[in-house]
Amino acid sequence: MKIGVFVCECGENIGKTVDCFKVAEIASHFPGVAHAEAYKYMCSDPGQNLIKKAIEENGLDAVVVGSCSPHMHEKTFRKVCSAMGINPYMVEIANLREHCSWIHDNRDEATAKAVDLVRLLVEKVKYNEPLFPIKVPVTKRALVIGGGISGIQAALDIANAGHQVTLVEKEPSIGGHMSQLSETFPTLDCSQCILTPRMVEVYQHPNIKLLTYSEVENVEGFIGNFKVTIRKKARSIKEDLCNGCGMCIQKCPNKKTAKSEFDEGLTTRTAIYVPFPQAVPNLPVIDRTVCTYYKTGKCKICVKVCGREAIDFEQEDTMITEEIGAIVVATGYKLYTIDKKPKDSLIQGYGEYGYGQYKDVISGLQFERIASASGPTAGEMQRPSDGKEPKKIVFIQCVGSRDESKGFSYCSKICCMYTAKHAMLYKHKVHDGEAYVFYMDIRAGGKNYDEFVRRAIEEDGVNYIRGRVSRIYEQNGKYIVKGEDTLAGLPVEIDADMVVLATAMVAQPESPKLAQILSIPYDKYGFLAELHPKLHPIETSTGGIFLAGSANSPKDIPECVAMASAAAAKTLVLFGSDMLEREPIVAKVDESTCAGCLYCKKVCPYNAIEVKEIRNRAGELIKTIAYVNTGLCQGCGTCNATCPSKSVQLLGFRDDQIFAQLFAFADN
Amino acid sequence: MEENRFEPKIVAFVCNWCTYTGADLAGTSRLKQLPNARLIRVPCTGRIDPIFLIKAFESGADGVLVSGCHPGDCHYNSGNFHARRRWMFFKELLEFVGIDEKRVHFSWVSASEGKKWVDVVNGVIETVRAEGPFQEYEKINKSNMIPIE
Amino acid sequence: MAQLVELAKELLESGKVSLIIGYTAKGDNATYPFIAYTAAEAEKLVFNHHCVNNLSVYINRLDIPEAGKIGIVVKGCDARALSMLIQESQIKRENVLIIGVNCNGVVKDVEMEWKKENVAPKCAVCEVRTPKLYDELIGTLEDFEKPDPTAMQIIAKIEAMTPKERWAFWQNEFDKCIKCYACRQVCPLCYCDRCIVDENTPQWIETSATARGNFSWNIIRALHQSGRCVGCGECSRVCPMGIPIGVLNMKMNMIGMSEFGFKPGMDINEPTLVGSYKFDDKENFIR
Amino acid sequence: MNEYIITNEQINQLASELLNKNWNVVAESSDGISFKSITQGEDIKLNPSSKPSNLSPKQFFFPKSETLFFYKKTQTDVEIIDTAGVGNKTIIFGVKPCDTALTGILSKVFNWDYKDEFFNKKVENTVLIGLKCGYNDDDCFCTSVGLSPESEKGSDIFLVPLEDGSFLAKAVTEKGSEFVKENSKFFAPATDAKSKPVEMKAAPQKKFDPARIKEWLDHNFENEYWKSLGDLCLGCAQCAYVCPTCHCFDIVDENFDYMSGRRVKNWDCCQYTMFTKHASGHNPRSHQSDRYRQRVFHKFKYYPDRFETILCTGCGRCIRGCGIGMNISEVLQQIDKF
Repeated sequence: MKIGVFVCECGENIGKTVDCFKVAEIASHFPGVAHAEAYKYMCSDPGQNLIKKAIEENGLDAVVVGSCSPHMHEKTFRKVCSAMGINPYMVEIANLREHCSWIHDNRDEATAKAVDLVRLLVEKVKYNEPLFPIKVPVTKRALVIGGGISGIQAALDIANAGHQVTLVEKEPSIGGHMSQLSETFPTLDCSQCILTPRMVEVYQHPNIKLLTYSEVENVEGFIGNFKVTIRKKARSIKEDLCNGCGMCIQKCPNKKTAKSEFDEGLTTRTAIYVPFPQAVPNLPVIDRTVCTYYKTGKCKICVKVCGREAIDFEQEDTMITEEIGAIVVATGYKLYTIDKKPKDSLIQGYGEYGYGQYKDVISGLQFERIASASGPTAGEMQRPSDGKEPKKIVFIQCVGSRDESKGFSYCSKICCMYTAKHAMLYKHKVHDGEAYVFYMDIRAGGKNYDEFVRRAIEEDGVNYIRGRVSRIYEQNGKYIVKGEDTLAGLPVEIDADMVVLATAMVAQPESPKLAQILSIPYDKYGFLAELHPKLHPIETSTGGIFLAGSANSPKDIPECVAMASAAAAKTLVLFGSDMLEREPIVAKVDESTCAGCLYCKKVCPYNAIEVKEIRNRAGELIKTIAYVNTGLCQGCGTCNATCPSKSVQLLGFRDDQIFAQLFAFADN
Repeated sequence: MEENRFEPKIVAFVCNWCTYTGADLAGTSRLKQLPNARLIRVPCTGRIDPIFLIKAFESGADGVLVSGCHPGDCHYNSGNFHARRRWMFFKELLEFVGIDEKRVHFSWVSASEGKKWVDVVNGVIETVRAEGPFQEYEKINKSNMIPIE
Repeated sequence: MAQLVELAKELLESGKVSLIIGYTAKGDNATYPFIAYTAAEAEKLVFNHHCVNNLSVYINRLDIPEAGKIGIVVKGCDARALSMLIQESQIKRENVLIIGVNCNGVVKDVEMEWKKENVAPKCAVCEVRTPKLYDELIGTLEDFEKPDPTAMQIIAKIEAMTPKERWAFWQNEFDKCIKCYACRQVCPLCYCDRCIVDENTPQWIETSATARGNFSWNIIRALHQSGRCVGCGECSRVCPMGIPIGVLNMKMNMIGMSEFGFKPGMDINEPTLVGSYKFDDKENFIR
Repeated sequence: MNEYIITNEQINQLASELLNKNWNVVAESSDGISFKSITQGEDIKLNPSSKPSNLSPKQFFFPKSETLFFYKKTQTDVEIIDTAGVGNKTIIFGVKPCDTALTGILSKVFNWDYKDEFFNKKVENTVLIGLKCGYNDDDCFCTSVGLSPESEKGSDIFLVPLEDGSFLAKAVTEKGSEFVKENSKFFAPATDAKSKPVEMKAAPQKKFDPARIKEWLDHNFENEYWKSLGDLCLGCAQCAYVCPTCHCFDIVDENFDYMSGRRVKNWDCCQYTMFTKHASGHNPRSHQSDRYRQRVFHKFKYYPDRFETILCTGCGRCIRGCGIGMNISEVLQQIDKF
């Protein structure tokens, strides 16, 4: 093998502390090295040409470049060599900048170390083998999990590009939290007015298969080739027969037992119900936990009034299997309920605010419903306890957010804005009312956001008090809010008629379970983790699975929509080709030596190890062994280290390649 | 290098995504370090076979450092969890057969912990320097060079 | 042991098993592994204090073609090895019929006379005199005088040493090793088609029986047994050079117990120690 | 007459003096496991009726691991550095006849074509002090393979214990005579007044006839009997490595670093699966029964065919050490009955 060594001075970055020409001179005497030289800027055009020329003149088979971190220019140099017919995996980068010249002062020491670093990789590259991208076919159908604004946007974008989409929503209707909102900041346009047309578009789109009241049960396979099992929960309604007339709902005698999820528990709903009037699909569902028939075996009034025999009490959950190429996860958030400490929660809770105890201490979403024209009060500003118009109202921000001691350390991001919106909406409806906002900081970064907050303060006269509320208690029909104005340095006490808590956005409680099904990581709060916070905010560590919306972290609507479109774009990039090329750094099993203990299968984070049976010509089973699904393997090598007989090797980082570096380290 | 000071040879096995990148960050931040460590880049701490450490000692290392992503940060989700179990056994075994714990070090260094990397690597080098050359292992390495009865 | 012979004959005659791996007597004291294929051969089966061998080693090493279900006689400690083999996909549970024996202790080596000084040290700390896994259970438990837990004492002695003393102790022991691999071959859990020591591209462990090759072989063997070894003690017993290799395994087992609360082969439904993890596994040794 | 008298004390003094002269002095270790170099003369305690050590003294002629040469790579070439291949002068005390015979048996295979200097030089450099054997158990069968407790084969000097506690020392070889001459102050010429030899346990009975065995082996390679022997053998190398005559070896290269290393000869064993496994994966001796048959054939047919010597001294070590009770003596007795 003829190896070329190219040492880059990186201007002065390396050259100042490392004598690059000396490194090249020494390297030229290493066994196997056919050519070695140094140059000012190896990554520049002249530098690249110099490498190309050397490859051609010396007939090199492998290249070691001593330069900056491989994370910087590994791809660059691989491309250069590839253009000259050297397999890109025959190129190794010795990190002479970040790991040498920048961290040492002494030129002799740094030069000696640089020689070592180059020697280690010269030895490694001798054991490298050409690797070729793994090609896998792509199924051009996307799965979108979650039918909130993020899921809707992603589904529409992908569908409009001409690809099939399956949209799965666990609730009976799509729409998500956005459908509950009254108006949206910073424009104060009506949430439902802008959302419902999109919901209908989804419903009517020829490329979208909508599965509501359904959940993802299992995901197998890998990028471009997922096999997804979806549980379609029993609605107790024959969807093909129901025409959504609503007679069953009108006649259902069971009107008071269930709290309306849509109205955040401020009203009740019937046992057979449609979550809200604009629901998509406009199909009722029977809540079996409250329905009289399921409890006593009697009633069946809905059956009697249904003219289309669409009620089916015997209906069972069905399993649907879909072949999927890419998955967009848009499962959204939940509001943190603060009445008592949730089980297994990281957080302590805010018992002192009396949420759940005092009817007029409500959450932000409950306020949205009260302010909404479609809400329980038809948009009239009435407090839940007695329906009176609150004349004094207190908003408390950061309830659960940014609170290491009692809540979560993260900022829920949207509360500053929606609290300003709430205060504004209140003032628009109750002109003589007083609105107070307790805040820690105002975070109003965003287009027209700060202007919006200023408007609440300056035009609508909302009183902003910087400080925390220590306690809320009831006294003579009023809620005494005790807090501190930290700017004035004085204690504050307000006798409010109603209190609105801007509670933290938290991850869906099922999100860790879903993450496990999808084999994607999540953070300690349960938010799904992106591959890289800056450069890969949409991708997850599992190829072909993308994130959209607040399933990832608290986000407002425009961000959710943008992220959803980005996830759609990522999906479309994937669908842009028929075959997918993947990094060939994957594990490989030596079938002759594998003893089939399958510890590799146990440790594989990607379920990439499958079991294969080896049979002789007569068809008798000789042994069962491990087999790597290269579509799933991500190349971590945990199997390699675990395998007792080293029958599974991680290509590109095989044992002999590591050992070669260690032997090069030796100095006997 | 100071005159006559023992310069230990350290092999550091680091994962590509956290510690290698953390060491990159230390470089980008121009945080000065002692020059004794040689990094061997592997994809994940899960890839690091305990036998690599033995090979390192066989190759004349005076000390070994193994470093990867913090639990929960692993690029491959759980590689470092499996590695952690493996190391627990291996470290106890090495101690039991008489390899001083001061020669074998483990750390979590994330991609953002350039400073921690410097502290870890310098700490390991100084600890091993204080221990002196690994004469015991050197002796058994040399056992191959003389005929044995 | 009439009960064993009756059962074995019934199993072989009815075709429930195609063979039974058991013990047969030889001379006054010794017993050796024995395979009964017929009811007549089953007459030769015995079980007594000299049944030292861990027969589960034969389960996936028999040179016989797959001939239906295998019957096997196991003590409690052997049954743990069998559990591990099932967990490590070496045999399917339904392909083996386990004849568990209530064990009243065995001697250190097959030919030894049954008396307190000769009782195998593993019996001192045994918790599985009745096997945890069996299809048929025979024999009754009787009290016997427990020996000193010598392996524990050796571990305590070694732990009290300084690192340099420990190194010297083990170098002296490993120096004896002739690399005959009797320890490996006799171990039920060393079933690899190609042992890592036989891997030569690249060479993981030097095959030479020199100080360096012996050190890496012995500790890597112990490492590969970590979280798996069931403590049957066969490796120490067969070592012609008298190296206390089982002590290394026992030390690793103690770590499995103290750090992870885990004992291998006690329950086939539990995850194996290697191959599973917990978020809160100990990491106080990691910076 | 080449007969002398030497006492226990004189043996100890002799050993001390040789140690002072930088000789490698070897005797059975007190734990009964192997022969070892000693550091002081008093460590020698000859016991004719002790059980043979677990490991034979074969390793002093054919070490378990022996460097053939060192190599050093340059950029384009490899440099070979020869090893001396030979150590100090060696003397081994108290070797029983079933072990002394090993040099004679092994020198045939190490000299039939290629002359193995490593082995020959070691034999040349070693003085073997044999000792009449007073041990006999079920596993001993020296008399069946043409040896006996008083066989002097291979000994340079052969010791016979006398009733007064001293030994009658017979210089068997020229090397032995030379050695006595050089160390004459420790050897008193034997006179007629010497004490009587100690009465010792009778020699083992003859258990089988090797000539008959060979004849049967000549015609029964494919006999069904072999099949039944493979079920229990686990295929370790204990039997071969403790054996005084097993001599298979493997040659491997070992790296010291990326530039240098050594070529080394290590013990190997026909009982390993890997011993005959081809690179293709095919294994001509795929079953343990094939491998066990090979062991018997090599010792009692192939070796006699080629060298007119049985490759076995009847020491019984392979039987005593076997973890699962494989017993070559019984196998041969069985064959003798066929």
